[in-house]
Amino acid sequence: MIASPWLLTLPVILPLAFGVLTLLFPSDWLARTGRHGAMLCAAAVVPCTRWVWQAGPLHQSPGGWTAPLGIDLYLDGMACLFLIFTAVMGLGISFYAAAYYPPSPDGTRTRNDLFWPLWFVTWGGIQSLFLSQDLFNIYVTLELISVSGVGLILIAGTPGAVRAALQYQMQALIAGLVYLLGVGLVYNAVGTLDLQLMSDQLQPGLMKNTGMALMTAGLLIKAALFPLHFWLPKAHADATAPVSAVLSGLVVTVAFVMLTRIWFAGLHQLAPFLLPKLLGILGSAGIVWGGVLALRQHRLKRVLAYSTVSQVGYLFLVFALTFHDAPGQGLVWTGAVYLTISHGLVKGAAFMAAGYLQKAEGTDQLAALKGCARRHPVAVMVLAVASINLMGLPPSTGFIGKWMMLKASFHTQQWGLAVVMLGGGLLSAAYLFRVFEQLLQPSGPPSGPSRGGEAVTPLTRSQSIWMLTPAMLLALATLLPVLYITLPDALLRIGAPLPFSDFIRPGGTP
Amino acid sequence: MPSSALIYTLAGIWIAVIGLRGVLAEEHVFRKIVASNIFGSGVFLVLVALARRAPDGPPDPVPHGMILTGIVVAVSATALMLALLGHLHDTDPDDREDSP
Amino acid sequence: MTTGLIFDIVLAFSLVVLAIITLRQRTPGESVVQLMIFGLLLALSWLRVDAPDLALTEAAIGSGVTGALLLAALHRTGFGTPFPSAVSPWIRYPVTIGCALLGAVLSLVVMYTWDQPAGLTDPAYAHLEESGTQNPVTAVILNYRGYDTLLEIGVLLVAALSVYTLSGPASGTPVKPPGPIFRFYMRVMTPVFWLVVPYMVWVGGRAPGGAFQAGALLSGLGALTLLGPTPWPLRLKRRVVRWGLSLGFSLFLVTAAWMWQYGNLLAYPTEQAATWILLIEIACTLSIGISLTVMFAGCAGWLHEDPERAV
Amino acid sequence: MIVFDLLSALFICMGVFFFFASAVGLLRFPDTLCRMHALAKADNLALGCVILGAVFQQTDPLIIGKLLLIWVVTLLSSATGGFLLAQRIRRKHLAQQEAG
Amino acid sequence: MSSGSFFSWAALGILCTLLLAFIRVCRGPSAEDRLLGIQSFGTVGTAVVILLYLVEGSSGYLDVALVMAMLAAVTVITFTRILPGAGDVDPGEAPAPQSEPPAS
Repeated sequence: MIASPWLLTLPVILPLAFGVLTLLFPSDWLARTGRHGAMLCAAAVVPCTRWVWQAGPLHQSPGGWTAPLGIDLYLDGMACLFLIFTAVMGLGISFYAAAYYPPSPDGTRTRNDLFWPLWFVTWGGIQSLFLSQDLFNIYVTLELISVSGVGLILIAGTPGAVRAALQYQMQALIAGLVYLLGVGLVYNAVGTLDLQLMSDQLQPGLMKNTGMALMTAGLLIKAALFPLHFWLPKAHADATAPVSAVLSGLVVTVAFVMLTRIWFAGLHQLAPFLLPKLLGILGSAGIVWGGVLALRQHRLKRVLAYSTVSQVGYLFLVFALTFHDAPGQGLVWTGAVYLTISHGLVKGAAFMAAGYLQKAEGTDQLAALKGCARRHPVAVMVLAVASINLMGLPPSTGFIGKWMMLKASFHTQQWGLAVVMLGGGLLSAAYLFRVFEQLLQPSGPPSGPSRGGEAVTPLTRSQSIWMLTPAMLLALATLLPVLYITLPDALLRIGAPLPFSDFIRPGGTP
Repeated sequence: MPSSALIYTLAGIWIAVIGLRGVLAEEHVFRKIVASNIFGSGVFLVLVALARRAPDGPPDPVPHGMILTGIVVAVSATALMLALLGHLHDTDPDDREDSP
Repeated sequence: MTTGLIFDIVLAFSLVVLAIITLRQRTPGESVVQLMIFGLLLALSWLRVDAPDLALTEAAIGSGVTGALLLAALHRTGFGTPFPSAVSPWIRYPVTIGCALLGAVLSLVVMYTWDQPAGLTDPAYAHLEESGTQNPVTAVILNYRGYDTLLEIGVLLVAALSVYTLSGPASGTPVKPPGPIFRFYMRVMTPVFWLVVPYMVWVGGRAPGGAFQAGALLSGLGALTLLGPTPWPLRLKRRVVRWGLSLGFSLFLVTAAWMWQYGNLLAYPTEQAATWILLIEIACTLSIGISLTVMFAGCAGWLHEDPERAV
Repeated sequence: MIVFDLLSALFICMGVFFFFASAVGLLRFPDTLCRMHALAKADNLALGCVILGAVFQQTDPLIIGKLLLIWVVTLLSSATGGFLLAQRIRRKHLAQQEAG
Repeated sequence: MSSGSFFSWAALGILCTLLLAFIRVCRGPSAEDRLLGIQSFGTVGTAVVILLYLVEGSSGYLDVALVMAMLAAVTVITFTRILPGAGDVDPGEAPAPQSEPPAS
């Protein structure tokens, strides 16, 4: 079987092309173009999935030059899983955004219309990143994603959003440069930018290690790990809802996925004890810190944003859990991937629901949302499903992920991490119950279209449907793997760079 | 005897470090922007000088290409931050401190 | 010790000192001035490590365009307003010590591993024949690693769009109509720019130069034009700006996708490589020039004629 | 050829001297306009000397043309820039006189 | 003394005069003085590049000099054209001349 030349590049080129198109089209075409474009972009992932499923991993080199000189794209099970995840999120966000941003009354372009080009470019960048196998290409795509993220935040147009965008851009620039310095050192040590070729060069080497450490530091800033998270909550909470969904649902996962890739391309040989411990401690601190701050917020979107800080902390525990070469290692990785994806899906859904409430009620102040459940039952239900995931309660993927990691922490006898994980679950329960306490009040404040000083235009029926359906579907998607849990797991093991476990197989449980 | 590439590599490292210190330790956004520029220049200088490490023969063109890309990315990021800063100044008179 | 080495030591030392001085200035204006000088000296240093391509870019961007951008932003935020007092020593000293440690570690690492060069010099030169250009740097950015450049032009587009997203009341003092001397300067220099920009693009195929440098020059011309004859506030037609911004990127995108028929994205057939690379260089030049010009206007606050209708 | 080499060396030495003179002027003259005077004359003359010195080393007309273009462009830029700066300084003086 | 070495010495000499001009930039006192320093830096930098060209002999260096010369004016022009002058205390009150007086 010969792969078509566009197989791996189409998922990148198509969103970029739609980015240009939506920049040029007149305003009243945009919602439709956005929806159709999203469907096409998502469809571009289907052939990739088919290929991986039937023929295994695939290398392609855009530019026609193979790895040491050119850039290689590499599609394996993990990349494919994340492509599917991106496509699903992309579909949901696009349909939601098409309903969220109202068409301008006289057909002229407004600032909202810039959402589409920026979002499609972000989409293309994320797909490119998941496929990339080249250290410098990763730098460029990371910058592409951050800069378009800044633009997306700016769509809100408030001074708070501008300030958040400024901070976001500053951290992105610095993180990118730190990462780039690391890439330069690694390149000078091993003479290649390709991840796979780099991991073949087994001898650690001083310069390579230093470069790896710098790259890790850069990615940690991008991933918003605990002491470097300062920019995240403002940016995520002050943006408009579709943008929050993009940033919290998709963009946050990106740096983590890249870190795992680099980890297995040689990072794990470097400082085998110190670095994982450090990441574990920072992750734990993030879980607690994010949770505590989420408890103190008075706005729904702020609560969700701080919850992202907390959940990102969980992901980094994975590095601490695997440094013992214990038999349960693979379990941790599978768990982390499940957790990443489920967090992305539910955080996207939760921000969509929060945006719906904000639009319907004119504010996302918790106090003003009293009794919302009566008026907007579906939105609150989405939030409920999301909460089940965030807390890590049984029928959800979040539970599966956290359970796997918990189990690994027992295996490696890291009781401290186990306590933090359980405590983090309790914390998230606390801050989410605080939200629901308000939402589920039997009676709210006197309802009226304008509250909090903002004039509210009532949502039309079709607008509500188009906004809530994607949110609901994304939230429900996290419950699916309970039925088909072997499917993603089987996909993950194709061309696995990570030692994914075969925990499902009978007798395979360590 | 040290080669000129080594001299510039070391200079680049210290320029980068000075810039990084500026970004982290300063509060004023404009100074941070200037510092991030210096940080970037230092990083680029390190990479270019490292590309010249081999004592004879031409320098390695791959880092040169990387840095060309890096310069353009850095200048666009700088421009974006400056535009944001100016905008904040105009629209939000309460926020003249410029410290986030 | 040769003269060249003395030159290098003096230059490297002044660069480091200049970096420190730049960050110790009292007002934004002073630090911008220092930064421009720093950029100029940096361009000199890049000549000394055999990177004329980068020196060209740095001469254009580092001392020219960046300086103009910073000054344009300063006319809104205040050129001479002193920086507020320093941050608390509890932050300053630990950060300084940490950064110094980092610098020491990096220096030691570099010196320790100095004699083990590794890289792609040989393959890059070995395939130069097939790449359609004689300049190895152009071969890297437009052929071997053209995919990076595609995404990077995307970064530029997105950055310009982000600047364009801002809206608000027009700000800053109006630019006075140009006087006779400045008008004369523009009349002479505009053709010179239009001569040198295509020359840069063309020369990139055989010697240092190419799209990035040409684009930076073009943006210099753009900035001069905005400062000169165009009345203030800048009344660029919104649609024109949008098309202009997307022009380079879409040209690049279409060309890249066209190559699918030859095997892969951006996989130029060897015998036509020179033509395609030239096309893409033109796309990049336009994209960089127009994006940076729009960003210059954004920094100066000239994109804000109509709140809410920024685009 | 030796004549050309000598001429070239002479002109470059003159260039260095004038650069030095202009730098001293820039440093020692009492006010901005005087300094500008030192700069506008000596600096451009010095660059002209250096370029002339370089021209004597060349045979390729394209390169000679490029060298001369550099000089013309510098003269033009420095004249315009100097004029704009001087005008600004003059306005400042006038404003000060009006105020005081 | 070989010609290359002579040019290097000349470049080094000019670099030293650059450092002299730099003192002026640091001292100021007015913004115009600093800008003047920048303009001088542009010219002197161009000269250094030309001398380095004579040392190395690669024609790309001349393009660097050309670009430097072309963009040296951009910053000064930006400065004078859009930054409110220290003399125009309040542009609203002081009737700023609407066009430049003819050069004399």
